[in-house]
Amino acid sequence: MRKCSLSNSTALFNKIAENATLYIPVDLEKGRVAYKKYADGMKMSDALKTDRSAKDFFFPQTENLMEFKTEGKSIEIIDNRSEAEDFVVFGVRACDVKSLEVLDKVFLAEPVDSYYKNRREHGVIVSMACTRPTETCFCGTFGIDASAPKGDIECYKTDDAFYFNAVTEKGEALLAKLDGVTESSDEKAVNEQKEQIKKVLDKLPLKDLKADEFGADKTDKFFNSPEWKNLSEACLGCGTCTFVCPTCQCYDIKDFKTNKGVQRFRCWDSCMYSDFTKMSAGQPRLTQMERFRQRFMHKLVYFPTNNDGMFSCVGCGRCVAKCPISMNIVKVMKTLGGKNND
Amino acid sequence: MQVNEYKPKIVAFCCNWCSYAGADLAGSNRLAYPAEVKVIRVPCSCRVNPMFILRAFQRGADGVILCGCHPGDCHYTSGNYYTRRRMALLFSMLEYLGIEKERTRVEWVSAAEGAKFAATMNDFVATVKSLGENKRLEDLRCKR
Amino acid sequence: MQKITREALIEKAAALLSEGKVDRVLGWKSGEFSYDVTPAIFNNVEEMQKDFVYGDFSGANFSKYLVKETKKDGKVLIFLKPCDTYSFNQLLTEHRFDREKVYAVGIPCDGMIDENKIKQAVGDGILSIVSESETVKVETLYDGVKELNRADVFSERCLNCKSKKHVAYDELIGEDGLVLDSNRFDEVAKLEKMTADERFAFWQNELSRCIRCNACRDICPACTCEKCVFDNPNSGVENKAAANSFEEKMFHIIRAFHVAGRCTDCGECSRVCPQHIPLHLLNRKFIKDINTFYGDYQAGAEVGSRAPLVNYTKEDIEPSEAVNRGDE
Amino acid sequence: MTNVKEPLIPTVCVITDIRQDTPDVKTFRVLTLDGKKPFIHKPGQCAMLSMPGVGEALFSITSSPTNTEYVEFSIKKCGCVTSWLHAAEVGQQITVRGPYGNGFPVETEFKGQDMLFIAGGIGLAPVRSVINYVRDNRANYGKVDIVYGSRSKDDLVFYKEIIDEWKNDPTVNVHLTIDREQEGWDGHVGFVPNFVKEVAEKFDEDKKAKTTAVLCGPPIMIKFTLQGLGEIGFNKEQIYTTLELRMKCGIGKCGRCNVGSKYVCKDGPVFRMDQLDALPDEY
Repeated sequence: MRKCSLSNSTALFNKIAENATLYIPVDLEKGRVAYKKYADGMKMSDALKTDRSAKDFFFPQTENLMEFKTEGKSIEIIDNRSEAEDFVVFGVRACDVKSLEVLDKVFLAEPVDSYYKNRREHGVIVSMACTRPTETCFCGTFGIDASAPKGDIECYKTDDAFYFNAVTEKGEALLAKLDGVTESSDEKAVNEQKEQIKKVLDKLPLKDLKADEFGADKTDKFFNSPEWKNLSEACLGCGTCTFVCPTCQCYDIKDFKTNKGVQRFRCWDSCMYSDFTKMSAGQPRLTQMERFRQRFMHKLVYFPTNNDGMFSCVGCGRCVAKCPISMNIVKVMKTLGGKNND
Repeated sequence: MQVNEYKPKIVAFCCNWCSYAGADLAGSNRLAYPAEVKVIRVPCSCRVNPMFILRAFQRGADGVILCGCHPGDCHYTSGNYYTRRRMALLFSMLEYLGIEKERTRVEWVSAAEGAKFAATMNDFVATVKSLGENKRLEDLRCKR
Repeated sequence: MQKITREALIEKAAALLSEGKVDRVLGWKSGEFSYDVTPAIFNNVEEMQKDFVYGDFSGANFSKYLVKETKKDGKVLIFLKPCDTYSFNQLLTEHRFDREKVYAVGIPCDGMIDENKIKQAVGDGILSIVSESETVKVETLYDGVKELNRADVFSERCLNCKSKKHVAYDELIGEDGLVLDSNRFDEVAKLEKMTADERFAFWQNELSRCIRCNACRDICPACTCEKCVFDNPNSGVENKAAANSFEEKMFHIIRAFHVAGRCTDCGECSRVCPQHIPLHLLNRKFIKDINTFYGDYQAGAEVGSRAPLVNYTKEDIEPSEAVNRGDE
Repeated sequence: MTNVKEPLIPTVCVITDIRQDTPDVKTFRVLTLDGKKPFIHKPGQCAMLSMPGVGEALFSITSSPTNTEYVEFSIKKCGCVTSWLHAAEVGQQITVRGPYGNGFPVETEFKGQDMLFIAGGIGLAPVRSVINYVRDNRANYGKVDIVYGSRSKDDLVFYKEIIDEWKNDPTVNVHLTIDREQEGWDGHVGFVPNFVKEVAEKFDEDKKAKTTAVLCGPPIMIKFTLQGLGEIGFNKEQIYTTLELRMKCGIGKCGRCNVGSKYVCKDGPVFRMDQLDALPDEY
């Protein structure tokens, strides 16, 4: 375990930024928190969560896939992928770390998505244990331990220091480079913090939310539930929940005609949108109820079915905080989950 | 070697009944106005919705000018009155967003005002030229 | 302003339901926490007694739901806060719902609270929020109970409330209020006073956060197009994500323009924005300009009024003067 | 980086032949720029065709894998990409990626079986690939019956091939039908589901038991055909069909073509009826 006193954090960040682009969470105006590219002296936010998740670094809102030049009847494909630069994302919470594992299941499954893989290979995640989880947190429901956030390097921030523990080879390599600004340390402070976190987690209002009722092969149990209608009644069909979600990965591929050619790009898409499944021949999900159901069934049943029981929700609580009508996966689970969740 | 002089791209929406005829007259009277002005004929200035203006900027225009009949002379009686309201609000909004107000303009040019058309265009091109390239309302994808 | 209780509303609904005047109730449903209130349909009094709530977080404007609700059979009871009634009227003016299928009960409102302001003030771990007349008591996980000034956590639109008067209802609970003199254009005026560069930087910063979730559009009572131009693949501008700063601007300019003269300034767009973009400042700019250029106009104040953008006078301001007005 | 194959990046191919099959269906022959087959596929698989700036869409491959020269796509004009393709000329380049999907189990479950092919309208497009595959590997399969119907005689896709080749193949029984009486048509008139029942009812129990049906057409046709086949004693395990949903990636990632936990582009488009029954009714 390595340690770096907080008074030395600027030196630490500068050291990391020497070899790679560093992103740290930063407090912005009006309580907003976002990852920003580190510049000398920048202060890291103590906020629990960034408004948008770490998904953006690996699966950005829009990205160019390729370009085309067309002339007469001929087409030329310009593959302008380039090697990603090395980068470090600092202070990723346990839920967001886990979300990358969920995204990996999709993008790194054969055939591998090279855009995602490229960034995944060049990105190092320095996680951060949550000392002050909030009321909307329910990562424990999905077996995530906020006191052991994983990532490439696990980080604990106490009142006076950062403590680091390398988890992966990539993490070890980065930590080794930081020897000049860190010192060796025992685990006492970290163990104390872990204990303290466990105590706090036990006091969270959503601590009793259970996902046991859901999971692989439960389609029949929930698909035709009459509750979907009431749950989705007020849904606006906007994409807020899907876009703030760290695990939502549906995308659209679109062409943009520039003045000189065609750019094919992909962008986030949302199963909540009415045109998500629309074809010229028809539409399999006609109402918002079906689209709403799709989202939650996917997170709680379909995804686990295809991925050895892994849920595609990490309990980060962003959708709970952001939905314009305050309808969210917690309410869905409580309503459909029956007695277990009352 | 020839110096590459900056030539702004200007889109001029001209109503079919007055301003387009005005442009025609400017042409037949051999009144010069810059070749950077691309005239788009519309049935009435009222046909131009705010999206057209934004799209022109997106596609690389540095200035957009909208020409219609003089208020009161609209071929469709009242089209240009609506245009006037819409564009007053739209231009005011663009200005509010910090986009140079000189990049957009509405002028009333009748079919008899060939000279005014040429003068307007000369003036507008010069104004936009002094502002330089449109940076605030550009779509980089269309620039490369 | 008198405080209206949840019980009074349930009682009213119970009476209307039992008299057969309405078949269901559109109301606010309590959630997991004190603040996550969801719009919901209640079919009977029992459901209401269980989950119905009216309080500091019943901000949602239900008017737009009537478009969908009145396509169903039967009559729906809707509770309207004063600001909601403007949207109600505006939708009626545009023939967007069937008035016959609605029973509207006007209810007083003494301002709604913005949970984000509370979160900002007290930090993480809000366990409960109890509001008293002037103060709000927030119980937190980490710092015990904190007391806040209610006025400090009002949502932006309530701080600048334009009217406590109901402009539409079948029945009113409590006394009606008055149209207020609000300072709602102050923020716009402040922006107008900035230099173009400052304004550009301001909006660039705000709009660049847009994730194009469309929440502003989908909640907006003025956005009731069957197919939005931004969803229409044949429009040439359809887009799912703002690929760059141009598209962010285009979406918000066009959206604001499309509701110009029809926007009642209900403030829902800013309330729901997950990225906290002050979208109301775009709409208010149009409202302010309309008031300045064409005379005061409040959308939704009366049914059937002619919106400023489908109207004109021969003496209207020229666009060139309009943009120069800021220089004076 | 750039030498890693990216599944979303297509290859440029060229349309070498366009055949007008019906008033709204054209068949496109596609080759790589150096005149080769763009890929090796299985019957029932699909590929993504696109014209940059117009869009990308998934089409079933109509030619048989046994055709070593080219691949063909039969495309009905109904949307944006298809309309553009219908306006295209020979020599036009397009981009192709694929093949995608599972295809029909022609080398496993189908082997040794009597085959009953049932198609309606453009639904013959994916089935044609299997039919020709079966005909080219005749020894591996039992008897073959083809029941095909369309709105009118003019709407029968591959009419020339059906008449010139399939009808002349003594090992294949072709049963054609059209929805309404028409001048110049002396064949069967009526809807496909009823016609299938008529044809298959004549099968003896033994043949019914060893027949596998391949079904493709509009949803309403599939629904009633299934009902009919059920009534005359077919099991769901004997019937295969192929689905169509909106797709963008073709590789099970973009998230829109799933029915329950299955992705049509990856786990489908071919499903056995009993498998399909186990999925939520959302297709």
